Amino acid sequence: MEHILSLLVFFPAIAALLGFLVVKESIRAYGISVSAIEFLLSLVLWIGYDNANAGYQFVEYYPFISSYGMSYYLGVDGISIFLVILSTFITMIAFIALSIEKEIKNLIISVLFLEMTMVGVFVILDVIWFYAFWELSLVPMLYIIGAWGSVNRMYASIKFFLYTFAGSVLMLVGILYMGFLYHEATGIWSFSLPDWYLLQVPFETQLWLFGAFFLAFAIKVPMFPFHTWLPYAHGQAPTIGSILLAAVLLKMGSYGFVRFSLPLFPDASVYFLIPVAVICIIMVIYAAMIAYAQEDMKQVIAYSSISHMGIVVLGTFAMNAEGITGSIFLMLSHGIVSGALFMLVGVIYDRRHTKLMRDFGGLASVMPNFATIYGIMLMASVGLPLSIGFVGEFLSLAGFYRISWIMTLFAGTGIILGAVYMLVLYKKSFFGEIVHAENKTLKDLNAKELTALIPLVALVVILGVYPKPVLSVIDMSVQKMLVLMEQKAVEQTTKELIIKANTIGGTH
Amino acid sequence: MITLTHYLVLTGILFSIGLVGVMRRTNLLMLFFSTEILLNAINIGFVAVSKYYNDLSGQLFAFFIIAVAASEVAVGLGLLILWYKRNGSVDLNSLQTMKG
Amino acid sequence: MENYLYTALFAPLASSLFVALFAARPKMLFTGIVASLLIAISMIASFVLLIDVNTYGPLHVTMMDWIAAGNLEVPFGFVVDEVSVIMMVTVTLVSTIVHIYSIGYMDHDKSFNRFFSYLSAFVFSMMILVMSDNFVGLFIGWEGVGLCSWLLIGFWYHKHSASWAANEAFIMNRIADLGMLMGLFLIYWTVGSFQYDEFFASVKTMDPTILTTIGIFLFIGAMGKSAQFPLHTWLADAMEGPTPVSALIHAATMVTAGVYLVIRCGELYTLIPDVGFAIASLGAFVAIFAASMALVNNDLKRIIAYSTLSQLGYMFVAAGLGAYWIALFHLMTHAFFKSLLFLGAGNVMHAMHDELNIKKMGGLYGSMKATAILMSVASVALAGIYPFAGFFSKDKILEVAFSEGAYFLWFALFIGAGLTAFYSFRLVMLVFFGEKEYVKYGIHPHEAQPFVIYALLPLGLLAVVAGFLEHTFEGFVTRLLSQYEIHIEHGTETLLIAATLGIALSGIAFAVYMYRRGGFSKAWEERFCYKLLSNQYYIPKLYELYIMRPFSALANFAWQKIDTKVVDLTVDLIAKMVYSTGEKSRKMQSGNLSDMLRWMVVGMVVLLILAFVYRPMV
Amino acid sequence: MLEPISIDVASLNLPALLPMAILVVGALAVLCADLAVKGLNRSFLTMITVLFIILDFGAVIGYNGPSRGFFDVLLVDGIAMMAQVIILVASALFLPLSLSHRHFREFRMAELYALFMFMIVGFQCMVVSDNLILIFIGLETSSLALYTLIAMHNRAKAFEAAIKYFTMGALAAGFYGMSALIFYALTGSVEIYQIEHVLMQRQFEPLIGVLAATVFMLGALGFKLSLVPSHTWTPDVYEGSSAPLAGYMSIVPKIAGFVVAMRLFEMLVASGVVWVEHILYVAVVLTMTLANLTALVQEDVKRMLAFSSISHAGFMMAAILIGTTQANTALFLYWTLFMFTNLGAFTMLWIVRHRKNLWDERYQHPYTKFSGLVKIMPTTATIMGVFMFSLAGMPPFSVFWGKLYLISAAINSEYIFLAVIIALNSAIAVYYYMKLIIYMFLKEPITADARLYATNASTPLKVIVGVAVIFTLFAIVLIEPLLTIITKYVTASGF
Repeated sequence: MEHILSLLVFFPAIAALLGFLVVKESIRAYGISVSAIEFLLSLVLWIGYDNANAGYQFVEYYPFISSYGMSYYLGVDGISIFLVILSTFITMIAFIALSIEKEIKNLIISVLFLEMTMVGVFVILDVIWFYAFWELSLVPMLYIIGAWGSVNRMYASIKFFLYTFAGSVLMLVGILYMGFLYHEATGIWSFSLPDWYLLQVPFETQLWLFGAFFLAFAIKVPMFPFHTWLPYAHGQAPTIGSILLAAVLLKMGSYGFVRFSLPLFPDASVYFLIPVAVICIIMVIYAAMIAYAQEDMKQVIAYSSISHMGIVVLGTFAMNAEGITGSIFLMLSHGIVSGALFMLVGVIYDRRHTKLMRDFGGLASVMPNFATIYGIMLMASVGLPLSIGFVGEFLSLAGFYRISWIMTLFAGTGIILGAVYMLVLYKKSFFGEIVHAENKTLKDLNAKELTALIPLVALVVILGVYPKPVLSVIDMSVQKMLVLMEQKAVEQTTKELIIKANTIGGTH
Repeated sequence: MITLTHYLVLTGILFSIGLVGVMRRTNLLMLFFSTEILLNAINIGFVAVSKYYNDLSGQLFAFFIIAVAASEVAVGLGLLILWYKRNGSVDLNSLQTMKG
Repeated sequence: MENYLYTALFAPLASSLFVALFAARPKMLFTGIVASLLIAISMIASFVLLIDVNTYGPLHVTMMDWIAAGNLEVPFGFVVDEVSVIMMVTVTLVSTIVHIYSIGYMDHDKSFNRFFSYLSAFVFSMMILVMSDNFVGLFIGWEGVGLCSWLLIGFWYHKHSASWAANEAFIMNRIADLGMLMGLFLIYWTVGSFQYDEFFASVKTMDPTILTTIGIFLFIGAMGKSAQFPLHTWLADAMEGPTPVSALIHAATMVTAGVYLVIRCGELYTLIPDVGFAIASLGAFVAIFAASMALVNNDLKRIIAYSTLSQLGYMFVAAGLGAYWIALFHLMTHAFFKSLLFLGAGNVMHAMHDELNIKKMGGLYGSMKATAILMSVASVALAGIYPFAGFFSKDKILEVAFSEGAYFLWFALFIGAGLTAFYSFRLVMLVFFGEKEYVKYGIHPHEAQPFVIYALLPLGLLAVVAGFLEHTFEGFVTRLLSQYEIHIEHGTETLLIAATLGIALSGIAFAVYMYRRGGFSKAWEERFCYKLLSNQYYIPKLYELYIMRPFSALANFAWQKIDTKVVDLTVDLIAKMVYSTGEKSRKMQSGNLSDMLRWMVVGMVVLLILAFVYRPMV
Repeated sequence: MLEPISIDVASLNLPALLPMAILVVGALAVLCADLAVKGLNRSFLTMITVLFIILDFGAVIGYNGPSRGFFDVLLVDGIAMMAQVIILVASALFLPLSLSHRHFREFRMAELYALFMFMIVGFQCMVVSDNLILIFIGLETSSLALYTLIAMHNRAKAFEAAIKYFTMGALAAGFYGMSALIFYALTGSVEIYQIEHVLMQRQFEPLIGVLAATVFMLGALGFKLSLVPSHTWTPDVYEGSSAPLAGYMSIVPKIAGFVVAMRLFEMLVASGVVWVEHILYVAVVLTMTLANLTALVQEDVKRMLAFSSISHAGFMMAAILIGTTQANTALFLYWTLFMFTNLGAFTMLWIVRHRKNLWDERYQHPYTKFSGLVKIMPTTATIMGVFMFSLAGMPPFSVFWGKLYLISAAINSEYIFLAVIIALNSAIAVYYYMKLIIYMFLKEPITADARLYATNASTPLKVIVGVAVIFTLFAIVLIEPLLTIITKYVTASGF
């Protein structure tokens, strides 16, 4: 258990390198087994994780550019551990469901590299390394979208890459400035997050730094108005690309908010609370409406992701344990659900080579299992209780209610609009008579697809009925972080708001 | 009475002439001449100043410049001839195959 | 005792899951039977619990934790007290009958198994709704029944109208659910818990404005489920679903969930009487509003649906005015006779090969006596004629309205009673008596299978006798619910009863009289008021015109105009701008040597000039 | 009757001169050998030259005398050491590129190798002296040699390139002379440290004179470092000359120029003449941005790399502008890392060079040439991709760390705005590097014939690429040692 985190991060990379030697025929099996091992490793991590300890665990610390305060510093806490597990899990599932034949070797190798970066982002505690993984994660994605995407893939991949890259260069400046501040304050160079947590940043500076980090995260999430790369990326990406993008890569942004923006710049976070919340509400409503207007099934889900991420970020900025824990849980649930939905779209796309809803209709009668699983995922996505989707959404909204009830009301319209576009999608494609002859002969889910989807369904139900083991672990670390924020806040108002947000009672 | 200033002014004038030549001339040969004028203008300046300071390094510099100028001419003319052989002109506008 | 509780709760789930295994398969009779049995078991358990509660008092169990974050903790906890046990009994009883009935009704349907799995799932959700000991648990059931009603309304999904109605129902409910959620959040942030007991323990000491807000939010939730104006349109459309579904969900159980919620929160609403009064007024309005729509409708099921609506109005009046046990009582009786009515209607539909227009029926009495009798009984009960069940409950409500001094409400309900009597017998007359219209359409109606009829008998019985349980009922539930005395001196009371009975009877008489003579003249149908009523006051049209269309228009605008034309274009524009600057700066690379030299020299000169003109020193 | 003056040989401190001497000897030796023996094989010549370079390297490293030497014209301080190391390593790595699979006429001539060594001597003279005369000599020696080397490639474009480079070089020489003259006129000395001394005493009066001198010097060095607006030669010369030479030019002359610039400008910037600072600021920003923007629209990879090297030079000038120890450290760090990456990139171009321009009538390496390369030669494509990402400053490849340290230096001395501009520029830069990757990985191949891409490949080239790749990929482990060494030397020489 000593170096399990390093193992988790670099196992996929090593496997990818060795993958070059595996012959094309058996590369798929290779990919599946590697990702399965990785997933098991992450489970081992969870088993070994001490639920009673809110701090970082399995910490590995080796200074390697000591003269400049850089170190190789790994560790997980409640906030990150499940995101790690999510990444490994989704990668495995995506491999199982993989239906691409062309150039499959390169695909699998690049996905394995992507897995490394994903896990790395979540477990690394040295900010420079974080940036490294953050940027590196773009490269495999660029390749995946650009090489296996559909017609307009070049444009989509370039847009995705440039947009996110441009967004994060300012973060680099912010990071370095943060390092500078730390050096000013303490006289030593350090880029390790736990050290930074102890640093009180003056208010004015916080505002700037918050902005620098915010841009990077906001583009990644993606938040309105920086979201326009997402529909292209999803629209063009192959199924596996969309799954990983929606399930994990978007989470990096929201994770960034929790990991960096809040604890590093509590005052700025509180100062920008309302503007951010407004953006979130716009995201929720606006994206939901656009999703309703789509004709392409995949686009609906792409925009629905934006809408849901709106609630995630809203919950994050609720500044209380309910909201933040909820939003982290919502990240997980959205990862699972949107991943599953994209997979389902991929299933039908493989059969019909179209994603337009008007080309379907009446699928429920020819593909009952498909329809059932789709229905379950749909209900999870609209946040039905006892499905995984409800818990996070409920907690996030409940948390933010403490900040402003009217805004929560507006954000809450998401549950209505979500139902609108999702049900309309379902009606258009699954209900009604079969109008297209080619749909009459569609095959229902085959064994491979079922193996990929059943676990997701199971998770949706299990975590919907009994989320406590996950929630409690997250909650601990979140509360620790909130205490930290409250302590290091420089403005009195911030302290008050955080305290108020976390206490019951009192009118508002 | 001719003072240092006069020499420096002369330097300046020659230098400007050289510059103008460099800018205006489109004949490669003439261009080289202009650069020679530049260098020689500087030489005058150096010699004058070194005389003014009674310090030899200026004249030293001048000598080196002359040497360098000579070798430059050698190389330059070599290139020029090569070019002339290839496409029988020494006009600047003839060498803009590379642009953009 | 807990075992009984869990049996009552999970038997339906078991049934649903078990049957679900065969959902995709063609019809298998045993699925229906198994489902019915399990539901019956649940019913028996409920009855046992009823007795148990009666003797030992409430039962409260906490099964396990569900959500826990920050200060928020929600367990799966269940409470069986006087109120919830009544609901359980009612629900399971009706469900059992509906299940058995469905075996016959869905006989020829290819998705027979799927139907039962859905139906049992509904029962499970309904049980959770009524048994939960906290608001979030209630919300689970709340959404669960919503889901099941979506599934069941859209059961025949190949029909466009069916799936449309299903979506409408779901979305309308969602709108209300948002209100409810807000109420929940407010409760949490004021009390710090979702438990009923903790909440009600602290309502006394709470700031009235917050109480009012909570009350309003919760009632918004109730409005959705109980289809109160303006969220009422989905209920009539929900009749697209199979008739047993209408009977169970859209008459007996789910739609009454709203009433149940208000009754549950009685302690809250007693503290905010003005909200209560608003509820009552809305109820009264809906009672008469829905009844009026039922007057002219020709769709067998829709008529009954509207009557359900108006009866819900009655219940809300009672609940709003604080007479919770009466509301609950009416809820129960109504469940019996209304489901009976629906199931009878189901038989008629079968007989008429799914023909719904009552104008095309008539004279069915001859061919299906049993159904005719049962439906007539139910109608009488609905009309509120002594000694049928409806009389006792409904009459009480009018008295409440009167004794509260809300004469206006009373009058509305009074008129409503008349209308109710009229339209129910209009229906009976047009369906069972008069000219045999169906002959024109070459239909040969036949009575349903006998076991179906037998299944209906208990309901029929209850529709007759349930009323006499009034005092036992009162005694039982008022252990939990607040007592309610009606202080009207005896004379007036009898007068009122007489008046009500009178108007009801006259309504019946009028209906019978008119439709013996072949009903109203066609001229009526040209009248504005007729059009208004038959078009449901044009409300669905309004929604279509002023909500749905604008929404999709706006959505399209947001997508095609704003998202692609503004937001995305700006991004691309920035990129393009950078690129085009590149193109421009490329011109600098003319490749001409003298240009290059000029650049250098000019650069020099410019700097020299700068050196002269601009010389900041620190 | 002049009385005899006696100078103690020891005081000449000849070892300081040794490195240059070695190469001069080597060059002459090669020439003589060529006279004696006809048709010496290029491999022999190359390796001999490399050996001489190694000797030189040894002399440089081994030197531990006083920093002044040879009538005090030599100044062997830390940055001189650093610069020489970079110069020599780069030369030793670039020269073996002559051993390509296909034969080029110039590599058969011994003169090339002699010239190459003379050139190195010139660069060394530039860096180890603070005497304007010696710097001038070094400058001219190296430049003249370089012009000739370019021309020896013996293509029409090569001649054009050489002529353009030469003419502008001559003009630059003129500027340099002018500047030197003005400094001399102002201070009566040609030793930078004395000039500095005198100017300090006079508080830089007459300022206009100082500024004029600075301007001319900026023009002269600006040409070497290809700062806007004297950068126009760079793309043409790179395009015209052979890939190895182009790569060499992108590294070595610049580092030499940087050292001179450091010696001159940091004195001025530090002097509190805000004007110089502002002018430098503008020049830096212009250079970075303009080059990047122009690079966006190039169709030829080599030309793109030319522009990219301009903008990288811009970053370096930023370091000189900032002028703190960290900045100067960053400069050398950056350049070392940049050296390996660029070496790799240009070697790749050299490898995939084909006799005829099959893909474009003008360009040797148009983007289209690389389309779908991953499907034809996966390894080649991947390696090229690594170099591109490294140049783009994508972590964790080599150049990223240089950029990181540079931006950090900017921030630490409160040049936030500059830092932001650098960051934004690298964001723009990503596009054109990525363009090549897009072509290689995402587009469909035009021709499936792998041989077209390997016509010039040979074992030495592959080895060099291997070295470059290793250094690019695992730069991360080099940072710490490099930083310590560089910081030591830089601080030692008081920058």
